[in-house]
Amino acid sequence: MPSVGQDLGAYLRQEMMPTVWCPGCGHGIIAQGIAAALKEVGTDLDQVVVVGGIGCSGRTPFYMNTGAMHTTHGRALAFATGLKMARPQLTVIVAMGDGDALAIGGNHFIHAARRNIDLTVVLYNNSIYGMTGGQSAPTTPQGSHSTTTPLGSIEPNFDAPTLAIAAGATFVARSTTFDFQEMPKLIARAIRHPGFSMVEVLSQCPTYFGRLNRLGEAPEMLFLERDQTIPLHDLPPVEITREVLVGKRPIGVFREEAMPEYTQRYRELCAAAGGVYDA
Amino acid sequence: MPSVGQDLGAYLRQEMMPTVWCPGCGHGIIAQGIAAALKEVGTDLDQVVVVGGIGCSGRTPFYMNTGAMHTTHGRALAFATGLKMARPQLTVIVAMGDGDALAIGGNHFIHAARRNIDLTVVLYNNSIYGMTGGQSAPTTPQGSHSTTTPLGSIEPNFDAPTLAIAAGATFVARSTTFDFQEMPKLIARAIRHPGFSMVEVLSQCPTYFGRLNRLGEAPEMLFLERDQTIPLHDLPPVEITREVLVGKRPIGVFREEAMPEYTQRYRELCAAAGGVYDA
Amino acid sequence: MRKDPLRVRLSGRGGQGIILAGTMLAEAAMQDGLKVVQTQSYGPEARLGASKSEVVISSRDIAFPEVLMPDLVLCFSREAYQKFGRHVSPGGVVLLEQSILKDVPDAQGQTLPLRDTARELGKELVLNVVGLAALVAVTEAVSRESLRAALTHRMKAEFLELNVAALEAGFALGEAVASRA
Amino acid sequence: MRKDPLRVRLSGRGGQGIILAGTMLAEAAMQDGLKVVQTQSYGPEARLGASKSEVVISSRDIAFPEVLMPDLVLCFSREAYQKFGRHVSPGGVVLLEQSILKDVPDAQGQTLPLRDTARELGKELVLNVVGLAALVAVTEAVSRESLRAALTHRMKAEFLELNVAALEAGFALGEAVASRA
Amino acid sequence: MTEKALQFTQRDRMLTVQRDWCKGCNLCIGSCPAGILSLDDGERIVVEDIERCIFCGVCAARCPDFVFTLARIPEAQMAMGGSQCD
Amino acid sequence: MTEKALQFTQRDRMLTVQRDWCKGCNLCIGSCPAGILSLDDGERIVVEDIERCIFCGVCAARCPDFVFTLARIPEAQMAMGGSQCD
Amino acid sequence: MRLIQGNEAVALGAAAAGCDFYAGYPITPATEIMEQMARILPARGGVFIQMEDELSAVAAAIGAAWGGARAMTATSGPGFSLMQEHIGYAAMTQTPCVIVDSQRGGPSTGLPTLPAQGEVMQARFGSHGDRVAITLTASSVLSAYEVTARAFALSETYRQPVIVLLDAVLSHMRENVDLPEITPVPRETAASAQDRQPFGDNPFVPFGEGRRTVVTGLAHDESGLPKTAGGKAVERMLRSLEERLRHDAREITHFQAYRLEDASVALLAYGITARAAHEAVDALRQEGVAAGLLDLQTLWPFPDYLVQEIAERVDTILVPELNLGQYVIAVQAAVQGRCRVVPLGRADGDLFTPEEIAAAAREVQDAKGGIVHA
Amino acid sequence: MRLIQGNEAVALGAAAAGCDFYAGYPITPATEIMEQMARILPARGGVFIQMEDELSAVAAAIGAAWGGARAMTATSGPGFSLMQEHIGYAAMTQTPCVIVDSQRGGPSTGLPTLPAQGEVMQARFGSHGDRVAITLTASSVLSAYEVTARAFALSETYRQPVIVLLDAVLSHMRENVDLPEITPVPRETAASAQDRQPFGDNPFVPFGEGRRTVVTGLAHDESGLPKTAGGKAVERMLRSLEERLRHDAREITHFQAYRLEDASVALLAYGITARAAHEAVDALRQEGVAAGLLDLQTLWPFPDYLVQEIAERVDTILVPELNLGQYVIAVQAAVQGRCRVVPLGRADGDLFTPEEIAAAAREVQDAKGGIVHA
Ligand SMILES: Cc1ncc(C[n+]2csc(CCOP(=O)(O)OP(=O)(O)O)c2C)c(N)n1
Ligand SMILES: Cc1ncc(C[n+]2csc(CCOP(=O)(O)OP(=O)(O)O)c2C)c(N)n1
Ligand code: SF4
Ligand code: SF4
Ligand code: SF4
Ligand code: SF4
Ligand code: SF4
Ligand code: SF4
Ligand SMILES: [Mg+2]
Ligand SMILES: [Mg+2]
Repeated sequence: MPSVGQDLGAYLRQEMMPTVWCPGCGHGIIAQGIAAALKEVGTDLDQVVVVGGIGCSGRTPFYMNTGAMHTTHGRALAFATGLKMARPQLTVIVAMGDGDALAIGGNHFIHAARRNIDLTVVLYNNSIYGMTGGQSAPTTPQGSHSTTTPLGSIEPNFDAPTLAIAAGATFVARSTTFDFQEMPKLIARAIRHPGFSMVEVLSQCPTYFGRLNRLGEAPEMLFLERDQTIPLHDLPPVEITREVLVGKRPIGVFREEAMPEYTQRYRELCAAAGGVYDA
Repeated sequence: MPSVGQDLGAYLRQEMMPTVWCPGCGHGIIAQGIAAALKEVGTDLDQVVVVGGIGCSGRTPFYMNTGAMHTTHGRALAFATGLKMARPQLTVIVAMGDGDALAIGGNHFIHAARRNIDLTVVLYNNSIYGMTGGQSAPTTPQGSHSTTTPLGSIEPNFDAPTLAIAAGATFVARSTTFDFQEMPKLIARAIRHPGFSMVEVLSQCPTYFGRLNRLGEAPEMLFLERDQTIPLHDLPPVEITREVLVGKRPIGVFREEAMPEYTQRYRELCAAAGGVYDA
Repeated sequence: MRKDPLRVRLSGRGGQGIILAGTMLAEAAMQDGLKVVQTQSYGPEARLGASKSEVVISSRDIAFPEVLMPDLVLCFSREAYQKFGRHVSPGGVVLLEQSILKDVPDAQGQTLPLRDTARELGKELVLNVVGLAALVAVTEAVSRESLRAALTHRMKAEFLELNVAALEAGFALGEAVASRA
Repeated sequence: MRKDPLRVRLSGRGGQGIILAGTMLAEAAMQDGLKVVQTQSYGPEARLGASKSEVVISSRDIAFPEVLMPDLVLCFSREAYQKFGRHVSPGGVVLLEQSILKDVPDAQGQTLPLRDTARELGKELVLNVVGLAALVAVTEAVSRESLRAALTHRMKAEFLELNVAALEAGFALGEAVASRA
Repeated sequence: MTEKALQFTQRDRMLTVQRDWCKGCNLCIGSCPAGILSLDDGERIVVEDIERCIFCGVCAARCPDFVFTLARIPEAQMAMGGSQCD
Repeated sequence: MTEKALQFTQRDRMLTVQRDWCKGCNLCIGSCPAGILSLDDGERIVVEDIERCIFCGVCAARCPDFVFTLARIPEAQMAMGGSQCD
Repeated sequence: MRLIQGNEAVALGAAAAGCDFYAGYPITPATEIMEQMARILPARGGVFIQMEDELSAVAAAIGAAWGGARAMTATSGPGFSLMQEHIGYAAMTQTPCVIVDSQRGGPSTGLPTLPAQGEVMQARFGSHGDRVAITLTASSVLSAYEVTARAFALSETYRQPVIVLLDAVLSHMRENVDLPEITPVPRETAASAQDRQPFGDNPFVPFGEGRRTVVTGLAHDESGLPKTAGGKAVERMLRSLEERLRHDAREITHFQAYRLEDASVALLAYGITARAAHEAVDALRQEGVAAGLLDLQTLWPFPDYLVQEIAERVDTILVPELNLGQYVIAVQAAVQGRCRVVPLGRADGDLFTPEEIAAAAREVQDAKGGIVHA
Repeated sequence: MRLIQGNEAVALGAAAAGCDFYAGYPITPATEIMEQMARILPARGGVFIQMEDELSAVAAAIGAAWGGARAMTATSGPGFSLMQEHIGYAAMTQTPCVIVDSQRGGPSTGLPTLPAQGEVMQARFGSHGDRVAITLTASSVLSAYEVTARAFALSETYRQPVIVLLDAVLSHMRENVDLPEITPVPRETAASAQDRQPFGDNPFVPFGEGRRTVVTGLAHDESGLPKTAGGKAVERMLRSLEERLRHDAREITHFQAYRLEDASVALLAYGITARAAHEAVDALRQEGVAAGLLDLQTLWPFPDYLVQEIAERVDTILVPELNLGQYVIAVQAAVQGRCRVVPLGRADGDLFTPEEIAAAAREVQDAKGGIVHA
């Protein structure tokens, strides 16, 4: 099988194509990464549900040939938590935008991480609210322009991996849409990880973030991703401070740790109570 | 002036006494700590607003002889953010329970921290939901009993300082109700800190957490606080990992860093736009 | 000569076990083959304030669940007496913990040393059971066997022995009053 | 012989500047001293799908804001033509970007090389201005001076020069059609 | 129903005890270095022997219910011969 | 209105191009090592000279719109003399 | 015969109806439902989870339903307000689930330990857009048990969220009851639903059973796909549900009619208030006032047929409720002048006493006559 | 004369009314209000802040009001659902603030770019407990400007949250308008309010002006203290507000009556739908049908007096609205049989055309007669 550009036809919901995404939007590359990861992991697609929030990114479930749940803005992880608990044998992947996951959905994000429940979040970080037309997000770098920060944002941004680790996530990684070889592999690793996993993928929104910040078209933005990141080959988490990296964002795996997973702990609780969970 | 037991009469709203709190509840000690801190800082009480959420802890504003805003469960920081932005000269202190701040209110907590807005959160952490009668909180230690974890909690708990730092808080400390000398000083330091500050105070809830976990009455619980914590005199944040401390929670200041404060940055933004904020 | 329906109000401070006492009374009445409704009321400020638990006992279906005018009243604390203890139906019975008299010298009702009795048993916490047993002994609201059964059903095993003692002490107290009357 | 009210529908793909064109047309009509309502419509799936912008121009107050049967139609894309371009009031005018004919050979309306003209000017983005100007030249929906003023008002300074060129090119295209007719 | 607060003075210090706010939690009792605090029959705090009080204020710091207040009497008032505090 | 996807084969590999999903973003074009991709007049992708294609799949990996699919033709089918894929 | 609390009855009713998933967030006076479920479910291998707030509690329940669970959550006013977005989502995605709201004094934090009936209109109109949610209420511990079980059954039949309204008194009240056995409504298997579309009037098939359904809160048609479906499809499906509910109104509507046959004054009451109204009827009858009671257990869809029928026969309908006059608006709208409709509201945290209701009834009786349009 | 968009008019109307605080969260079709405020406010030294969600957006606005600001937020359906808890809090704490909801197709995510009027009942009943919020709506860009400014004035006068309902078409529509000057309502100074209680029918005094008010969503009385005040105080204050609103109904109620004098069929429409209804009236009149229009700008408190007066004079009131029949319920409840009330709903994301409304009016006209009670 060729290592890039494999046949993902069976993983895609063809009748929903073409996608709603703008020309050059990075989200399609991430969606493809999820499909490739699913292929690599080899799970029965009947037992996979891709859950999305609301946002351009949140449309991902429509394009995956799996169970698909397009939920509400910010709450995808809460739906996914119920789904996973009710049927723990499902592989549940949660596609969320940066605004979706970290603005309105920040609480569900940290709580799902805290529980260490076996969900895989793919965080589509395009530094902006795409779907609503280019407002600032909690990931918008300070100084950047958006329609709600016409003079440049005055707010510091979240660093998603730092937050995820602080909250308790046990697999945390970052990649980019430039990195088409690593990104699907990281997602696959995240899916295989038994516990809460999060892969942040830096994505380009040429329509808004690119245009408002004069970063060029999609190809230029892709190269910026390359230039503004630096691979951290499995460095221990202690080293991740923004200072060290002089403006570059590290990519790679920040944390990968085996900790008791939530549905597993729940199984043990039921056993102790005399019940059989998920027989 | 005696260093302990100072005359705080002017700082208390006498007509609301006695408090609603149970006998031996630590919350009154924290409230007293806030009063003492206000005295130490010396702010005009007309220019102070104590904002509370909903919970036993959230009742604090009623007992402070300042402006008082008792809001909704989990959202105190959102109200406080609007209040502070509208009238930045106010000193705004936010009294929140652990459930209030970290369960339902987790998102506002991380976002207020991210903005580094000059609010002081006093987090009353009694490891449980007191007001509603002893349900588990995101701070309930794994294995502990509550009315919703009758067999012991299977969820890992948040570490509030770690989360606050990851989110961007610039002054982060922890103390206990045992520590009646340090605790008000930390709160005073937090109030003086120009930026988002958080002092977590470990508090005893003899009525629920104590009873359900057989920890004895209030005096016993106070000594447990002493025994289960370890002072960390201004260690750098890098050292704070649960492992290092073998079951003891560090107390002291975890982070104190000068970073541009939000109302100040907003002031500059207005100036750049030609407006005068807070003339 | 028990009224039907019989309306009982138990009252005290938060933490004095009023609701558990009401539940046991209701359960005993159920054991006696009657219909019961037990309700309770406490304000958010009532951790130390007055709270009450009411039980309606009847041989027929009970529509309105609360007690507007009780036939039997039991009060454990001053606040409770002042808030809930002053009204009783004609011919009704009011039993008061005797220390209430200290604060409210003109309190109307039979006073009993409930708290002292509980303390003598070693734990003031059994006050509720002492009081309830005394009320039952005075009024025969429910049968003693049923109340014993209800206590056994509702009480955690580890506290059972102590509470059975409290129950019997309460019965004794109540009998003394009844014989006085 | 302009209709009053005059109902205009501009349509194209998301990103082709339809709404801005509608706004400029409305603004020009306002300059002409008329009342205007401009509305727009795009589905959530319409980033590349068809979107439209409608302008009602009248000397009197305008009640219903949308255009049910347009008097003038301008279409920039196939999808837009298929969705919005097929209806026009009797005597109405339909202007089509000529490449639509390739996909829809039986398309009804006057075709113009709008895209080619825009490309010749160096940026396909000015397609909307070329088309709008052509429409105005053909129909005299608004005065050219007003349209020029509207363009100056609504366009960012850095793009103004290019767009003025596009405007004039569009007028020229439109005149050619008008003289053909 | 509020009892008037008790006031005790010693040199420039005054200890005020608002007994009717006391909930009988025992927190102050074990902390008083002089060991002079206890609960009365109604579970309210009593200062048994004020003479032995060292006016340290630990009771005030420990009490969650604002029962104790330890204040310094301003020198001016001292000169006037005692407490005018309220 | 959907055009049938184009299919190109070379030994055991097949490149499928679903042209009508293309949005003309240019992302594939600069990445194609053979430099054989461009946009047509309608801003849709064209493979100019499939002979020079090295069937590397980079275009597929870069395209956000699932336009390209690079697949291996199973040996069995190869034996039967060509593509039966759909 | 057992002595149980209203909240306990809800938990037991849910369990009896096959509930195997509870997600919640504590709030007075609903908390005991959650605490009960925390004991009941693990022992049966069901799922109990305490979520971070009410938004996520109901979201988790909906997610769990799609995982094949019979799911519920319970809350009180403030939490019920927070759930409104997702109740709409459940309606749009045709997800069976049960939401219990034990009403306390409001607005806002209000009177957390005292009863109210302030959410009867919110249950119907609390979400943006037009969503339907069958809403039931109970007036006794036994009916709390039965109504909760019925809520599960209705949510299966109509594939919709079903709301159960309690109040602080009923939640905490104990009565001795014999709990009837309940058989959970069976679910169609994925296989039997094979050739049907996933939405519309078709069976509910959860994920993981061989079908890769697309679930979305966007406008979609019976296929679930939002691609081409516009508003027409949404409207069609909403109206079709409305139609089914109207058609089945007589089965869905549960009520108790008491001495209504020859009444001239009808009390229309629901929930805890119906109990005082019941006693009021007896008192009024003793005085010779021809009073009767319609004790409604099904609040929504509004039982037009039933109320209109009564309105034709009585002079006045008096609507006592623990709010400032909410459900009475729906009654007035349904009655449309067939008889007088008189509101009787209170919102101070107390129950109506029988005498208060009787007094109001006496007053309307005295002022008898047709509708007086001032 | 300027060509501006509905959302822009809202921003300008707010600014003209003295708004100096905006907290929001983006959502189609309300986002442009926020984007405008992001430009307007910093340049005036006012505060613009993008919050983390809608819960916090309205909370921040309420907090800001207590900081002395004239505060607003704007959203659309999903966000409006999320705001309900805090709208109740604002009501309970008598906090002046303005909430704009630009309605889009629902339920749930629904039809995000298409118009609807699905929140007219939610505006009234969306929060738990009994809260009141004056609700206004607009049908033109100019009225969007004026109504927003009026919302600020009313929120000052009654110390209550005021809701402004728009829809996706009006929000994005451009019209050429002359914007009138507006003078912000003056506020009493803390000094002049000195001897008054902080709540009830007393002036609003923010924090930091020398008064240490206690603000709480718990039951409280005019002093603000929750200590002894029970439900009686809440009910008293709620009823007193209701009373004031009823008393002032004629000033609060804004409407346009068009050809109603001799009408036999009255169209009762609001917002964007009123425009089609206006054209429908003209068309009907041309055919000889005596149609008229009541274009309501004040939806809540419901203008009983006005609607009842019309109901006395016409045969039928037809209520076209972009939902499945919501406001018509309130109309029916107010009319109580004085005339026929006929709903005309649609929820597919399209506007009613004038012809559709005219057709429905013709139909009711043909079926003329008294109320037919089926
Ligand atoms: C409750 C609610 N608030 C707001 C919105 C509007 N909304 C839709 S998507 C979105 C943000 C999208 O940004 P992001 O999550 O970063 O995803 P992207 O579109 O950038 O992929 C917002 C605010 C909504 N649908 N629901
Ligand atoms: C929206 C909402 N959900 C739930 C509640 C009920 N509630 C009140 S306080 C509280 C938790 C209190 O716990 P915590 O915040 O830890 O404060 P504590 O009482 O322990 O000081 C809850 C769940 C509420 N008032 N509002
Ligand atoms: S708006 Fe941005 S994020 Fe959304 S589809 Fe377009 S490019 Fe992608
Ligand atoms: S319940 Fe716990 S936290 Fe609340 S007042 Fe009592 S002891 Fe304190
Ligand atoms: S001041 Fe010190 S010595 Fe005196 S009672 Fe208090 S703790 Fe004891
Ligand atoms: S600490 Fe305070 S409340 Fe507790 S016993 Fe002492 S005086 Fe009383
Ligand atoms: S497979 Fe490789 S060489 Fe062939 S078109 Fe794609 S990128 Fe170019
Ligand atoms: S990357 Fe895909 S969408 Fe973009 S030009 Fe190439 S084929 Fe077209
Ligand atoms: Mg984004
Ligand atoms: Mg707590």
